[in-house]
Amino acid sequence: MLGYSITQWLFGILSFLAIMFGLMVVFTRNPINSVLYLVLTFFCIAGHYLLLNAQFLAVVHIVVYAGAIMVLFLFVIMLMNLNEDSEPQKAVITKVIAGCIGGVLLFVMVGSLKGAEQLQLQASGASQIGLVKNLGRVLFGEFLFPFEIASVLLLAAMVGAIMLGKKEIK
Amino acid sequence: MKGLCIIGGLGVLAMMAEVFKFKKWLYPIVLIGVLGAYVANFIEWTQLADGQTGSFLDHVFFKFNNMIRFDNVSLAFSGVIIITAFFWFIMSNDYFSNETSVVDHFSLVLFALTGALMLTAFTNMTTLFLGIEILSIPMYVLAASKKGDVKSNEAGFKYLIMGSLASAFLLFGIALIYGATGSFDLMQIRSVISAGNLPVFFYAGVIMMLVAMLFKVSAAPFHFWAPDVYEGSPTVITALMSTVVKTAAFAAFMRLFLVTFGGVNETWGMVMAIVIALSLFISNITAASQNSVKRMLAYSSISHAAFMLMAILANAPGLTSVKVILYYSLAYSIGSIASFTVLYQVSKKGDESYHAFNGLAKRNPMIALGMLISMLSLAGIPVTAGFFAKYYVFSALIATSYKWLLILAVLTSCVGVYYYFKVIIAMYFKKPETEEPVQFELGHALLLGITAMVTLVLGLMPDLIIRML
Amino acid sequence: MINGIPINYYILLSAILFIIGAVGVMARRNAIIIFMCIELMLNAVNLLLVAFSTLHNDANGQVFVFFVMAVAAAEVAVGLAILSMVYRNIKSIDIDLLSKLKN
Amino acid sequence: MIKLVGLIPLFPLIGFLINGFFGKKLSKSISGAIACISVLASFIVSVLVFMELHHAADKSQVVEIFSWINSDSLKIPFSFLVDPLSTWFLLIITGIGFLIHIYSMGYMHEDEGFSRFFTYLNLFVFFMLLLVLGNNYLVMFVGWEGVGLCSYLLIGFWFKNNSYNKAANKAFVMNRIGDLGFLLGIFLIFTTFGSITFNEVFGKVSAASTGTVTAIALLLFIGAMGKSAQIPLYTWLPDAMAGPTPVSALIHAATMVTAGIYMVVRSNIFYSMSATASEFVAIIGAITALFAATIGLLQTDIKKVLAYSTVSQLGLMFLALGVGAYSSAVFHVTTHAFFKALLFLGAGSVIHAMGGEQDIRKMGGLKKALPVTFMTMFLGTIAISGLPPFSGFFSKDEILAHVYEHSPALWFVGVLTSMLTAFYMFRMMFLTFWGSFRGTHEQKHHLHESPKSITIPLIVLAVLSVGGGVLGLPEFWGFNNYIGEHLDSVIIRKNPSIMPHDTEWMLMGLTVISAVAVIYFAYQMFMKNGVLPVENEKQLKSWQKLVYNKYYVDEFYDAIIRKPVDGISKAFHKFFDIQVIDGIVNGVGSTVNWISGLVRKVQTGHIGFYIMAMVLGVIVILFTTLMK
Amino acid sequence: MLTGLLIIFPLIASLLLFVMKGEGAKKAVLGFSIIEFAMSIYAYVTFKADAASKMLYLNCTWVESLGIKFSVGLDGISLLLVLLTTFLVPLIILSSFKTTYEKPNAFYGLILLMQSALVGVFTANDGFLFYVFWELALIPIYFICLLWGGENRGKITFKFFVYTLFGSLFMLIGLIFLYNHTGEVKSWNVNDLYAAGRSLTEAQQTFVFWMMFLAFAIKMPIFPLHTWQPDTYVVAPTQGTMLLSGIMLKMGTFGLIKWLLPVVPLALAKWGGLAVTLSVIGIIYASCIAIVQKDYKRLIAYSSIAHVGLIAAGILSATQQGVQGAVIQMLSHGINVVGLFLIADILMRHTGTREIDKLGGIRNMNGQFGVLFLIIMLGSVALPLTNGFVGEFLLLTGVYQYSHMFAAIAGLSVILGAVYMLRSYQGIMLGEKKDSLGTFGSLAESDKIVLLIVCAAIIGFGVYPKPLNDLAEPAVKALLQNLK
Repeated sequence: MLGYSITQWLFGILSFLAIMFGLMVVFTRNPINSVLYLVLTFFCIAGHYLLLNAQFLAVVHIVVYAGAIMVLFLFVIMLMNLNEDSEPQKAVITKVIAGCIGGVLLFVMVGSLKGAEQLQLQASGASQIGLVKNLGRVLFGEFLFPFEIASVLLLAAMVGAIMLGKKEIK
Repeated sequence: MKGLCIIGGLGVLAMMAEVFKFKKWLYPIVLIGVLGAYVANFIEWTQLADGQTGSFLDHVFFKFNNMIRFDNVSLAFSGVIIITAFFWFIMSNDYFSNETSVVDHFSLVLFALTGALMLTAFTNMTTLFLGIEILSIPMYVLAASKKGDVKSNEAGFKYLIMGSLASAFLLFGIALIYGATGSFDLMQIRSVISAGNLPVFFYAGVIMMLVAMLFKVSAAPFHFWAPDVYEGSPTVITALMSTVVKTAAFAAFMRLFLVTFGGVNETWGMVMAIVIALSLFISNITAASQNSVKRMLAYSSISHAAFMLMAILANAPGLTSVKVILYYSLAYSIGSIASFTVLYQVSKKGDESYHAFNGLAKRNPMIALGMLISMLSLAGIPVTAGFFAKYYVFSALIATSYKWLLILAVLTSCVGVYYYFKVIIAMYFKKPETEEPVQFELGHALLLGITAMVTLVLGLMPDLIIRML
Repeated sequence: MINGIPINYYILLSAILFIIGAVGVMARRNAIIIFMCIELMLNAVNLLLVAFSTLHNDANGQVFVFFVMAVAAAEVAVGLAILSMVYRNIKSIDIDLLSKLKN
Repeated sequence: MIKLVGLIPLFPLIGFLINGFFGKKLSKSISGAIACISVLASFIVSVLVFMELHHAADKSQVVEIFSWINSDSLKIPFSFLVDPLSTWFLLIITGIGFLIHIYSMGYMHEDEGFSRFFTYLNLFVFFMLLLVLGNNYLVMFVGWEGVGLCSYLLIGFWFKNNSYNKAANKAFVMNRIGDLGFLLGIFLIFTTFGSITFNEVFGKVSAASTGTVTAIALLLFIGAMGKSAQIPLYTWLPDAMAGPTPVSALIHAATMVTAGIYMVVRSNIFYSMSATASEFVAIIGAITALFAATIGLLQTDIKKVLAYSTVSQLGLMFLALGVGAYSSAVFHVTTHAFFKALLFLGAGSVIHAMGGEQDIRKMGGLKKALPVTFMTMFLGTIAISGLPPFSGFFSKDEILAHVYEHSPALWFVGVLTSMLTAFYMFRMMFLTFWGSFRGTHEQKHHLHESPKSITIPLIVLAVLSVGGGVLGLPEFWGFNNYIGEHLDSVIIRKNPSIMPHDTEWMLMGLTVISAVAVIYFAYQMFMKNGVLPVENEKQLKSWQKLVYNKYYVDEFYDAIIRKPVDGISKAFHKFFDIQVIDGIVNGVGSTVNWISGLVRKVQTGHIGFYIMAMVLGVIVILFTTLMK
Repeated sequence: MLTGLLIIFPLIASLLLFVMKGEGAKKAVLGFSIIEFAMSIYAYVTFKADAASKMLYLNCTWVESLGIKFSVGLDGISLLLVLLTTFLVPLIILSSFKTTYEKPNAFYGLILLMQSALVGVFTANDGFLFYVFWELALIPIYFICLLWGGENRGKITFKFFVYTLFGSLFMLIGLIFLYNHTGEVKSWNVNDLYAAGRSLTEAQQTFVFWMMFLAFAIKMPIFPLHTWQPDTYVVAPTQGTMLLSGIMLKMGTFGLIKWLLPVVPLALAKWGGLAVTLSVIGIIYASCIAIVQKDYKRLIAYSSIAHVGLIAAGILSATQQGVQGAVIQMLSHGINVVGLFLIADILMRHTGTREIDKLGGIRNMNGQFGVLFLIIMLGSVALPLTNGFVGEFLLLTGVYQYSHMFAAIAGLSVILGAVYMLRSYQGIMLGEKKDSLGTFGSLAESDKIVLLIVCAAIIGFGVYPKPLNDLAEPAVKALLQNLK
C-alpha cells in the first residue's frame, strides 16, 4: 500500500493517534475527558509495544496504566467532584508561552536527537526478548536486587499514602 | 551493604511497631539500629583491602550483578549519611514523641535512608533510578506530613511535582543513553564512551541526566523548589533534606559525572560552571534579604551545593574531588544539623525569623556558642570544618581554567557571611524580648556539644577525613 | 530500522509525547491533569526504552520499563494522597492557589 | 676637654630633667639657680673647648657619643663635631643663654610657671647645642626640630591665651614646612653621596654635578628660610613675640633664628659650588631685609618692631651668605646676638616696668624712670643702626662691602635697609624714652627701674654691643679679621677683597652718613614735631595701611593656603570620603540588598513558573552544548 | 618551642579566663599578659645569644596531606612584632582597669585569644598557618567590638568584618595559587612559596600580587579601602581600638613585608608604583581629613591611616631604609597610638566628651596629663628624639630612593601631621577652661602608669633605637636579598 508495509502503516496510524490523544489530554477542559484520552493514548502506546515485539510489556502496560493508575485518577477526580469544566484556566499568555517553550524544546530535541542512524541495526522480527520467559529470567537474574529493593519503594509509597490519607487520631 | 540491609530492615520493623505494640521502644531501637548500621558499615570498611587510596571503584567489598557495589567511596559516604542520620534522630526525638503517626514517620525516614545508601553504591541506572525514587517518595510525604498545615501541603506538593518532572528528565536521559550504548551498566557505558564515536543524542541524554541531578542537588536554575519546600516542611524534615538527601544526591552525582561520564566532561563542564555561577549568585544574594532563618538556610544550602559542584567541576586527578566532596558534605551536614537543632528549639513558638534568636547568648550561652560555631563553620571561617571544606574546593578549582568562578565564590562568600552573621548579631547583640532562659534538653545540648566539637576537630585535623580514602 | 521503521521515528515520537506532557505540565492549573501529563512523559520514556530494547535486541530495556511502571504507580499513589490532603485543606486542586511559599 | 664636649649639652639636659621632674617641688630660687648653673657650666666647658681647639693642630675633631641609626649604608652615629664654627656658636649660645637665664630669674619671678619656664629654656639650650655640635645633618636636624619644639612651647608659654597658642602653632607648622625642605635636602645628600656626615659629604662634593648641588643647596635653604624667618616663611616670627620677652631675646633674636645661617655656613661648600643657589639666597635675603624693614616702620608694639628688625637683619645675613661672605655673616650673627638680645631684654625691662604694656604709643619719657635700661638700649640702638665704632657698624659694613663687590644693586638694597633700620629703631627709642608719658596714672605710679638680675645682663650685653666690633675689624684698616681667621678652616673663603681702599672708604662713609641723616630725620619727626603714631587704623593713608597691616601677607597666606586646605579637607571628608568612597562601599551593601529584593521576586511561589524555568533551563543547556 | 609556647600560653590563659568570675579575672589577665611579656623577653635574650637557636622554632606536622605544618619561628622582624604585641597587651589590659565592662572575664579572654592569634600571625613560617591565624585574629576583635562597642556597633563592626574577610579570602586564593606552583611535592613552607612565587611569569605574579595586596591593603588600611576603619575605631571599646590600631593593623604591613615583597618581585617592579601611589595619596588624603575632624578618636583614626600609608609606601619601595623604617615605625606607631587612644578614653571618662570643640583648658586642671599628652603627641608627629622620628626618617629615606616626588608628597604629612595634632592639642588642652566642662580631676593610677610607660618608650626608643635597629637591620637585609 503506497509503498509502505503494514507495520509502517500501523506505526503511522498509532503514532498519529497517540499524539492526537496526547494533545487532547492537555487541551481538554474536563478532567474526566482528559483521563479518558490518556487511557486512549496508553492503548496506542501498547499498540506500539506490540509492534516492537514486546508483547508481555504491552499487556502489563494496559493492566497497570489503563487498569490501575487511571482508575485511581478517576476515583480521585470523582471523589473531589471535579467533573466539570469549571477549572480555572491559566492566562492565555501563559499558555502561549508554554506552547512556545514546548515548540522550542521540540526543535532543540529534534536537533539533538539526530545521529541515530549510526547505530548498528540488529536483525529483527525473530526477537524473543519480549516474551515472559525471557523477561522473567532477566528480571529475576540480573535485576534481582532492583526487584527486591523495589519492594521497599512500594512499601514506602504505601506507608506514605496511608499516612497522608488517614485521619488524624487525637 | 550490611548497613543498607539493617536500615531497610529497621524500616520494615518500624512499620510493625504499631501492630506488635512496641511503639514505646521504637525510638531506642531505631537509635541502636542506626548505630548498628554504622558499626556494620565500619566493619565492612575495615575489611577493605589495604591501599585504600587507589582509584575510584576499586576495593569492592560487595557487589550484586553490577547493580550495586560497595567500594571504599560508597562506604565512606554511607558512613557520613548514617552518622548524620544518627544525629538527626537525636535532634528530632521530641518531634517523634509529639507525632501521632510516629510509626509511619520512622519507617518513612528509614526507607529514605535506604534510598540514600543505595545512591552511594549504585552501579547501574536501574539502581540509580530506584535509589532516587526510594529517597524521594518518602521525602515528598514527609515534607507534606503536617497535614493540617497548608504550607506543609504546598511544600510536599511542589516537591512532588517538581521531583516527578525531574525524574521524567532523568528517565529520558537514561533512555537516550541506553539507546546509544545499549546498556544500563555504568562500567559498560564508561567503556563505550572511551571507545568514542557516540551519536549526538547520547550527549543529550547526558545533559538531561545532568539537569535531573542538578535538580536533586538544587542548583540554579533548577533550585526553585528548594527554598519553598525547605520552608514549608517541618523543621526537622528540612534538616533531613539539607543533610542526608543532599549528601546522597552528591554521592550519586559524583559517581555519574566523575566516573561514568568523566570521559565526556567537555560536554558538561561549561554548563556546570555557568550553573554554579548562577547558583552562587542567586542563592547568596537572595539569602541576604531573608527574614526567616529557615529560608535563609535553604538558600545557603543552595550555595553550599554550588561549592560542592565546584569540586566536581574541578574533576581533580585521583580521588581528590571525591575527598573534597566527602569532607564538604560531612562538614556541611554537621553544621546544618547543629543550626537546625537550634532553630528547631528556638522556633517552637512558631517564629522562624531572626528575631527568634535575639539575645540567645544571654538566654542560653552554651547553646548560642554551639550555634555560633556552626554558623562560623557554614560561613567558612577558620578553624572550623567549613573553612577547610571551602579551602579544598578552592584549591581543587584553582588548578583548572575556571578561576573566574573563584572570584565569584569569594564575593558571594562575603555576602554569605552577611546572612550567617545576622544570626550571630541577633544572638549576641540584639536585646531579647524575654529574659527567660531557653531550656534545652540534655539530648540536644549533647548533640550541639558533639557537633561543635566535631566541627572544630575536623577544622583542626582535616586529614582524619581526607586520609580515609 | 525496526520492522522497517527507522529508530529515529521512535525517538521523535517519544520526544513529541514527552514534550506534549511537558507542555501540559506548564499550561494547566489542574493538579490532576498535571499528574497525568507527567504520566504521559513517563510513558514516552517507556516507549523509547522499548524501542531501544528492540533495537539492541536486549531485554534490559524492557525490564527497566517495569521499574518505571512501579515507580510511576508509587508516585501516583503518593501524589494523589497529597492531592487529596491538599483538597481537604483548601478545597481546590488549583496549583496557582498553592503559592504561599515564595520570595 | 674636647673629648668631653658631650658635657656641654649634658648640663642643660640635666637641668631640664631636674626642673622637669621636680620643678614644682623646688623653690623658685633653687629651680632658677639650677637652670642658670647648668648653662653656666656649659659655658665654662665651651670656653675650655674653645681654647683647647684654638691651640690644637687638628681643627676638626669628632666625638662619637653613641650609635644611633644604622641601616645598611646609612650609618648615623650620634656624634659631635668640634671645629671653629661649632665652638664659636657654642660660645654665643651658652654665653648669651647664660645672661638671659639670669635675666629671666628676675623677669619671670612673679610667674606661676617659673620652673616650667626654666625647664623649657634649658631644653632649648640643649637642643640648640645639639644643633651646632652635630657631626652630621641628622643630628643637626634633631637640634633643628628640637629648638622648634622649644620655640613652640615657649611662644605658647602662657597657654591659657589661645591667640598665643595659635602663634605657637603657626611657628611650629611654618618651621615644619622648612624642615621638610631640609629633610629632602638630607635625602638628596644621602642618595648622592651615600653619607650625611659633614666631612665625608664635603669631601665628595666635587664629584657631584652642579645641578644636584644646586638642588641640595636650595632644599637646605628652604629649611633655613623656615627657621630664620625668610620670605616667604617669615610671618611666624613677629607672632612669636607672644612668648615671654627673654624667649624673644634668646630664641627669636640671638640664637635659634640664626640656625639657618649656621646651617648655610656649615654647608657653604655647596653654595660656593652653585652660583644659582647663592644668587637665590642673596636675593631672598635682600628682599626679606628690605621688606621687613619697611614693615618695621609703622609697628607700634615695641617687640614687634624688634621682631621685624630681626627678620630684616637676618635677611641681611643671608644676603651676605649669598654673596659668599660667610665669615661676615657669622660676624653679624655674633654682633646681632649682642645688640638684639640687648634690645629685647631692654624692651622686656620696659614692659616689666610698664606692667605688661607693649604699645609704644602708651609709653614715652621713660628715660628718667629707667636710666639703666635707657642707656643700654640706646647703645644697642646705635649699634644696630651701624654707627661707628659700635659693633653693628663693623659687621654690617663688612657685609655691605662684600655685597657691593658682588652687585651694586644689592648693595643699594642693603644700604636702604640699614637706613630704614636706623629710622625705625630711633623712632622706637624716641617714642619710648623721650617725650611725655602717655600711659595711665597707675602705670606711671609703678614705673621703676628693674632689679639687678635684669640690669646686669643688660649692662654686659651693652658692653659687648659696643665693643663687639673688635672681633672683626676691617682688613683694609690693617687689622686682622679675627672671625675670618678663626673660621678659615671651615669656610671656602672668597678671595681677599680686591676693591681699592678708597672705594671701601667711600662705601663706609656713605652708609654712615646715610644712617646719620636718617637718624636726624627721625629726630626731627618725633622729637621736634612730636609726631605720634595714630591711634586708629582708619586715619592711615592707604600705603600706610598696607604697611601697617604687614602687606596683608598673613591674610594672603590664609586665603591661598589655610582656607583651601581646610576647604579641601572638608570636601575630602564630607564629600569624597563619606559620600564617594564610603558611599561606594555601602553602596555595594545596598546594591546587594536591592538586587536581593529583585531576585527574590523571581521566586514567585507559582509552581508553573518553576517548571517553565526548569524547562527553559533544559532548553538553553541543550541548545548551547549541542547546537554548536 | 618557645615560640609555640608564646602562642599557646595566651590561648590556654584565655580558656582559663572564660571560666573565671568577674573581678578576679582582671588581676589574673594582667598577670598572664605580663608572664607572656616576660617569655617574649626571654625569647629576645635567646635570640640575641643565638639567632638560630632551636628554642625559637617549632615545626610539626599539621595536615600532612596538604603539606601544612605548624611551623613557627622568629626572625628579627617577627621578634620585634611579637615583642610589640606582648608589650602592648599588658598596657591595653591595664588601661581598661578604670572602665567596668560587663562580663570582664569574657572580655579579657577575647583579648588574650587575640594575642595568641596575633603572635601566630607574626611567627608563622607556613603560608597556611599564617592565613589561619590571620583569620583567627579577626574573630575575637569582632566580638570585642560587637559586644562592648558603642553606638551603632552592629552595622559598623559587621562592615569591618566583611570588608577584611573579603580581602583575606582573596589572599587565600593567592596563597593557594602559590602553593599549587610549589613543584612536585606541594609545600606551604614560606621559602617554598617564595621560590614558587619567583618561578611564576609576570602575569601570574601580577595575579598573586593583587590578590594578596588587597588583603593587606584592607587590613592596614590603604586608601581607598580605608572607610571601614574610622567608624570601627570610634565605635570599638578603647581596648578594641588599641588592639586594632596598635597591633592588628601591623598584620597588614607585616604581611606586605614577609608575604608579598619576597614573593612577587616582577609584579612588584611593574605594579609597585601604583600601590605606592595609592599609599601616598592616602597619606595626604587622610591627613587632610584629620585636620577637620571634631571627634578626637576619629582624628587619631585618620592620622593612623596617614601613618600606615607611609609605612606601606616605605615597604613597597623595597629599599633597606624603607623596609627597616617600616618595621621601626610599626613599633613606634603601635606604642604611640595606644597612648593616644588611651588619652581619648581618659578624656571621655573624665569629661564625657571627645569633641575637640567642647573641650579646652584641661592643662590648667591637670598639668601632668598635659605633659604626658604632649609627649605622646610629639611622638606621633615624629619629632626627633621620639620613636616616631627614627621610623619616619628611614621611611622617607627609603621612599626618596624610590621616587623623589613621592617622598616630597609623603613628606607633606610632616607638616599636615603637625597641623592637626597641634590644633587638636590646643583645642583640647590649652586655652581657658570651657564653662561647660566639669572638673577634670586627677588621673587614675592605672592610666598614669600606662601613659608613663608609653612616654618612656617614646623617648627611650627615640634616643636609643639601637636595640630595634639591631634586630631589624639584618633581618631586612636578608629579606631584600630575596628580591635580587
